[in-house]
Amino acid sequence: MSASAQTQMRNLQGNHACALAAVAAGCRFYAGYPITPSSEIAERMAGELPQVGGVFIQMEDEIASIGAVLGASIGGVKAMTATSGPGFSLKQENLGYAMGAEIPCVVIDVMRGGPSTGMPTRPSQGDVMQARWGSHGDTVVIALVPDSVAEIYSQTIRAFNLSEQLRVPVVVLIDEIIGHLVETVAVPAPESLTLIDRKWADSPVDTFKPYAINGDDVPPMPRPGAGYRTHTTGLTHGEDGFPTQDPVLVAPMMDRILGKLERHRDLVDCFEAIDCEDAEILVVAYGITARAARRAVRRAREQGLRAGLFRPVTLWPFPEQALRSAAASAKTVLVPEMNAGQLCWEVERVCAGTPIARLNRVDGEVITPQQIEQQIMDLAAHE
Amino acid sequence: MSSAEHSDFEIRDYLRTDLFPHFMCPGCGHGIALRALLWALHELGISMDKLALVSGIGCSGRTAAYVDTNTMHVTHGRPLAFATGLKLARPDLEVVVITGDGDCLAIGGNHLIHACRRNLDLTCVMLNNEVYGMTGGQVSPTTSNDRFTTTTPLGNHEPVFDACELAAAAGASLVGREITLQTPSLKDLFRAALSHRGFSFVEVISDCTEIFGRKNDLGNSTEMILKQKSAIRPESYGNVVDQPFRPGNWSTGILARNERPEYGTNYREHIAAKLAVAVKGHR
Amino acid sequence: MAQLDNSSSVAVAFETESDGPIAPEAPANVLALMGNDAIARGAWEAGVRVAAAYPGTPSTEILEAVATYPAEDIQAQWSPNEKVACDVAIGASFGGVRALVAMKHVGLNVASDSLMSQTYIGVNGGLVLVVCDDPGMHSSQNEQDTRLLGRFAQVPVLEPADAQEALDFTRIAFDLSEQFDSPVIVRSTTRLSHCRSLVRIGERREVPPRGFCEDPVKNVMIPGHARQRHPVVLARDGAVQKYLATSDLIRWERGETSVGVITLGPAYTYVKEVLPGASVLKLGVSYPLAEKVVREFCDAVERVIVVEELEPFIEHELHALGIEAQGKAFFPRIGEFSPEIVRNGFRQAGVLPGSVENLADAELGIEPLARPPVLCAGCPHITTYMAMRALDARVSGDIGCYTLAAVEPLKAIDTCVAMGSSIGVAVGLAKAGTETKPIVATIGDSTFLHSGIPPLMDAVYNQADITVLLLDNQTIAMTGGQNHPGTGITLRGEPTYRVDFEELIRSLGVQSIKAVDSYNVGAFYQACRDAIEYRGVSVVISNRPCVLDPVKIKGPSLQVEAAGCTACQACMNLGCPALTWGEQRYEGRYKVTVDEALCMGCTLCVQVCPSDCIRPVVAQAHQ
Amino acid sequence: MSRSSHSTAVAEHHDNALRDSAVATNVLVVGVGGQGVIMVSKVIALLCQQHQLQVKQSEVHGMAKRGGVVFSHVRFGEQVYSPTIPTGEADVILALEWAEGLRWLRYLNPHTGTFIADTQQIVPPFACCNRQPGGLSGYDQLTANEIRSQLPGTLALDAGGIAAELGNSKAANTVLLGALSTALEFPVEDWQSLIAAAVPPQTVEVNRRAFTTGREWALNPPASNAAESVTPVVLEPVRAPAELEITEAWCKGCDICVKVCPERCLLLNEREVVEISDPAACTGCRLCEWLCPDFAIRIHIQTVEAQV
Repeated sequence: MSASAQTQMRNLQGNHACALAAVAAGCRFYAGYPITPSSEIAERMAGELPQVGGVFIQMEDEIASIGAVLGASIGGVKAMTATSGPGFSLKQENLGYAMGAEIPCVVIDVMRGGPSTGMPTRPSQGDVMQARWGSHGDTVVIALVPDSVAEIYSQTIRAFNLSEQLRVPVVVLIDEIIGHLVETVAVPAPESLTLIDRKWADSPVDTFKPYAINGDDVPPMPRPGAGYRTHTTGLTHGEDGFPTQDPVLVAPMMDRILGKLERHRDLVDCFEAIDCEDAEILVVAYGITARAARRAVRRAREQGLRAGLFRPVTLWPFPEQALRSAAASAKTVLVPEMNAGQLCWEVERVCAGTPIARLNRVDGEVITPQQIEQQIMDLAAHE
Repeated sequence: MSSAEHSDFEIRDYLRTDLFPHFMCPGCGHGIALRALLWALHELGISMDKLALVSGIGCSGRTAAYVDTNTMHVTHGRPLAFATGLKLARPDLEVVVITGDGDCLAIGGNHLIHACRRNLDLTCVMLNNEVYGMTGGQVSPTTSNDRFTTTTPLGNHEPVFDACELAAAAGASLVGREITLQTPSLKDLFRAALSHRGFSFVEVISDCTEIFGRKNDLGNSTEMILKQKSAIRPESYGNVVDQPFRPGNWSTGILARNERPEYGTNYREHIAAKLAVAVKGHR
Repeated sequence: MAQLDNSSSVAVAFETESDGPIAPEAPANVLALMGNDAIARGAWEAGVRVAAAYPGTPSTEILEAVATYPAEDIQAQWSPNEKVACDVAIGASFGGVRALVAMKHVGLNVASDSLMSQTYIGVNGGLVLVVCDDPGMHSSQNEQDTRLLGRFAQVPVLEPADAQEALDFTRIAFDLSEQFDSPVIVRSTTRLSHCRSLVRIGERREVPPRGFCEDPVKNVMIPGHARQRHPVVLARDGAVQKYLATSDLIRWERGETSVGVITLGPAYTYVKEVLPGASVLKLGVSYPLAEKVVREFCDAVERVIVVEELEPFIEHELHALGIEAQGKAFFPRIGEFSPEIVRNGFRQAGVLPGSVENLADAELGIEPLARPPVLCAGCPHITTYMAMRALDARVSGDIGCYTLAAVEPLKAIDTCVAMGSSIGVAVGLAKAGTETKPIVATIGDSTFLHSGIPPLMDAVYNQADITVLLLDNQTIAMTGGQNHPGTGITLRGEPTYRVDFEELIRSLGVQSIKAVDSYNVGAFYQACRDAIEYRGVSVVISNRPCVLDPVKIKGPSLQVEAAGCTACQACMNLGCPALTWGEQRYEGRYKVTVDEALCMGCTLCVQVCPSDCIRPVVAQAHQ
Repeated sequence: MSRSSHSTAVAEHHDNALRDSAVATNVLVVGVGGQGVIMVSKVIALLCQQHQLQVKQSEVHGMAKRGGVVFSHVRFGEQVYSPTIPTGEADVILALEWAEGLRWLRYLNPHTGTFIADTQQIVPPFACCNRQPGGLSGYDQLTANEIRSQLPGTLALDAGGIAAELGNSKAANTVLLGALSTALEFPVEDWQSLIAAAVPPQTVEVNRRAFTTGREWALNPPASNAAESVTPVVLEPVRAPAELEITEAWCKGCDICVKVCPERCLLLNEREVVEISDPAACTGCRLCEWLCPDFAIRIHIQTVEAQV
């Protein structure tokens, strides 16, 4: 088989890459509601899914969309929805349901500017905290932040894998700029992909406990129709899946669910650390901002400054350990974000004691390499 | 109407008996409705392995858990959305939604009308007790006028939804209503709904005795369930006596039926046809 | 041969779909009259000017027949109860005209308070009480013998044996009344009142009004006057006896002398039937006894046998006279006589050959089908008592159609004593303090007006915690749909003031009153429950009119869709005569069908059917 | 005994009755309230009156009209005493309903009496008491053929059916009068004129035909007797009584079952839990089972097959 047959170089828009990756990852159900700047994902899915025997449906709203996705996933089909800020807000309750009931699903949030309806066609990174804390109660969620079209492709596939593997909702936060960016992507051959399916229950029906706490943080899922006849609920439940408010039963279950990502850091964590070993000025950036930061850090180094870049790809759970070691030598940490300051608080917490500088932009424009470079220069000058 | 005898229906074969007694209040009509549903499923020979019950939030939402099948107790107002995904993903499953008047018509109203419009092969069972029982008795879209609830302390002045008219207008291809008192009729209506290819909507007049009944002085459980008769007055009973004897005018039985393409089948056939054309055209 | 004049005829009304009577070709002065019609005719012929009554089987038709005579001849009215009717007649008598009051035997109990004083006063215009006994209790709560009350009141009791005598004796009774200055009782029985036979009729004799007689000692019964009147009453007995010694009212039919039969009333006809050749002394008057004739008769025969229905009244009188006579040794003291019972009695007495038959013996192996009277199809009382059953109430019932709710299938009445007793009984039950169930009195509209008002007043006055269900079906249904003050229509069909029950009850002090249509099962249940929960006296008025009277209410018939019927037979608990078993079964039990001809379309069965399988026939056709 | 000789026998008997002034002719008309028993008996009474015979017609008013037993004694002759017919002395029993005819059969003169009965069955609610699975109606099981084997002169006809064929099922009583006319010696034209005067004008013609048809039927009953329509209910094997099982722990005491039970065999005990008070009364109708919101009641119905 020729190399070209294995990997196909394609010029793809970020949103299209996301859709293609989802299909490649085994997604066979998409439900969504049109919203700028994510709509191309739905459009592409509408074309792709029927060809692979999947189902595309445009629902009446975003709530219905995530509901349908969860329904499909309960049915055993990998499912996804895509939206943008306002729609993402609407999905939060059901995302919480997916967390509590441990239903795999992938939600793409192509972030756009501003609170409320904001700037639908302009970029921002305003949803990063919503992705972590958007739902009520304690949440457990994975958020991935690709910085390129190629990474949209790979992280979308990874999103499905993680979701299936850990039975958590996985949010892929895409900057509007990348979503609408057309880049060349090396699309791997399907057979070369590592695709992970959730564990299916195969133990005897009589004794099966859908939420067993037995050391394995991720219990196998019962497939409807296979005879398990289990109950799925958003209420706190015992190992049998039925509602309970007994603290003796609730505590270990919450501990398992809320702690399972922490215990699977090896699977979850993903970051990029550039020139961090000796970095005195550490830039922590993600998404499109990281691309600007990468150039800024390179320019700073070229100018003799000991600058480094830490780029979380898995934003949530936050790669604390990795950042802490990346920031070991840092005297200052700079957090440029296309928001009024969100991830900086998490960085400040992790890098406690190290001064944190912020570079924020909420005017619908991207942060440029020059801005970051300038800030690095300024920080260096102040030392 | 079915005249099949009942004797081979053993409801406990269909229940998660270890969860009993259930949590519903004395006299709550939901249990009766659930029995009729299971009876209909039994008569149709639908395997509990192939059934999925999707329910929302509220007293109605809690009923599904008592059935020994694939049960999903989802978010408030969203069971139809979940069921839509489930049915589309798994056409092999018989998907039934159990919802309440608030769940279905208020918070879930949008989902209802679109589910009706699509005509996906779902059966939606709306248990109408005219009140938000689980939250302590607030007004719902079906609360009759002048009824007292905790949020209508002076009596309800809001216009009321006729759920069946709503569903029919939205395009549900089978719409029916029945009262719990008429269990066999309710069973037969469920049978019709379950057998129907397309979206079927069944409104069950179910009594909330402990909260709504008490607040409105509607009598004890027996009186309330007997009064259901007063609430239904199919047109055919009109002028039977020289003056109407029932204050209500709820029709019962199958109220609307149309044969439209079922969403899922239509989707697959439509796509297969288009893809075939595309491939042909490509050649 | 002449055509009968329709207007003057009370005879042979051929009750079919066409209301017009058939005029048979027969002598104009001979009519086939029912006993009650003959009594009315007799009263009319006697020149009666005022007649009053409260309906009661078997006496009801008397006043209905009286009302067919011109109002200029007779003032005829329904009164709210027998005592009022009696007082009205007494008043008319005071006024110097002939007056008639009719009632059933238990009605005389109600009226007896007046009678017991009136017997001292005597009469001005002739005063006749027609009292109809009901041996066998075809439609009564007891079978008391009016002759005992006649003796108690010391008024003459006339006993006709057939319709001809009913007419004749009634006419004579007025003459006797005036002649002996005494009220007179004409005693009928069901068999006489409701038996139709040929009667030779006569003309009305106008009796000039006498005008009021101002005689306080005679007319005002205070102790001082009454002491003067009592001896007069005693003397009157003797005078009547003396009259009877030569009266045609006592008839000696001479025959074989081995046995002499003393008999009276319809029993006479049975005696003639089975013992045609015997010596018979037919007594037209049972009180006072025609002592002289009786002694002569007894002396003339070897053995005296008394054949009389109900009490051994004559028999004991004979014993008191020292005459050896037999009667109740052979003839039952209970129930109505028949030729075979009388024949059996004579066999037992050895008068007739042959062995005594067990009349209960079924021949041909036939078990007679139980077909008890039931509430009509569409009867509004059905729901009333379904509710009482559902509410598990202790129900004191009353007299009316609804008394049928005491038996299967409604079985919802715990006590029934007498007209108007229900409310008082309920008060007593409440005062006893032993009852854990809610105490409910159920009483019909006319029964309430008859004698239910004072006890309701008592309940309020004495603060009893009871509920009263006033079953206002707007007619006296039991006796065939007569009017009363609550219907707003008189005996002659003229409009008059209509009692407003709610207003009346409120004025008695009842605070909780609710009127509801008992066809609305749910609403009716609730009204009853609310009333029961009310502390104190509460009244629920069921205002659904009788399905038969005064007009037959008939909606589209209903039918059972057999496919949907699960044979629970909840509808059969209504006891509706239109419901019966069909041929199909469900789990071995019969499904139900509706007899469309009997069905009134009341939809009560529709309302209790848990399968919703009962639908109107008409609507079915449209489907 | 052949039909014709039977008719003759009745006629002869009737002639004797008219000749012997001491013996009255007795006709007992029976049926159910609302059927027109009184109307039929009045027609006979009027005939007698026309022929200047003594007549007594006796009935009971009051409760009888409410779906109950209705009977009317008609006696006529030169002299009539008793208003009621002694048992065993009825010359004719005219039954407007089958079971009512059977009820009064002991009044029929066993030697010379004629039994004329409509085969119509009016099964009262009271006869539908045995609601147990396999339970039978309390309605008489005797067929017309069984009766005819004991009373050869029996005329059992489907008067309603005959009348319906003539176009008006309400003319059933006139069909019966037609049959009756063969047993009493009154001129046919007197019957007809009385009936014509009695019925609504627009139905005179159909009633005339109904009378004629009934009369012809009785004079010459068809070989295939409509009496066969009176057939006993087929006996089904009686099944085991229903058993009611109560899961006390599930019962919340809402009381619905107690109140809806058609047999009234349930109660709430002092613990507010349902209890069966009269197990034998339970028919297994399942109302309690269906309407129990708590699934606490189970009905077990054993079929015969299951028992085997």
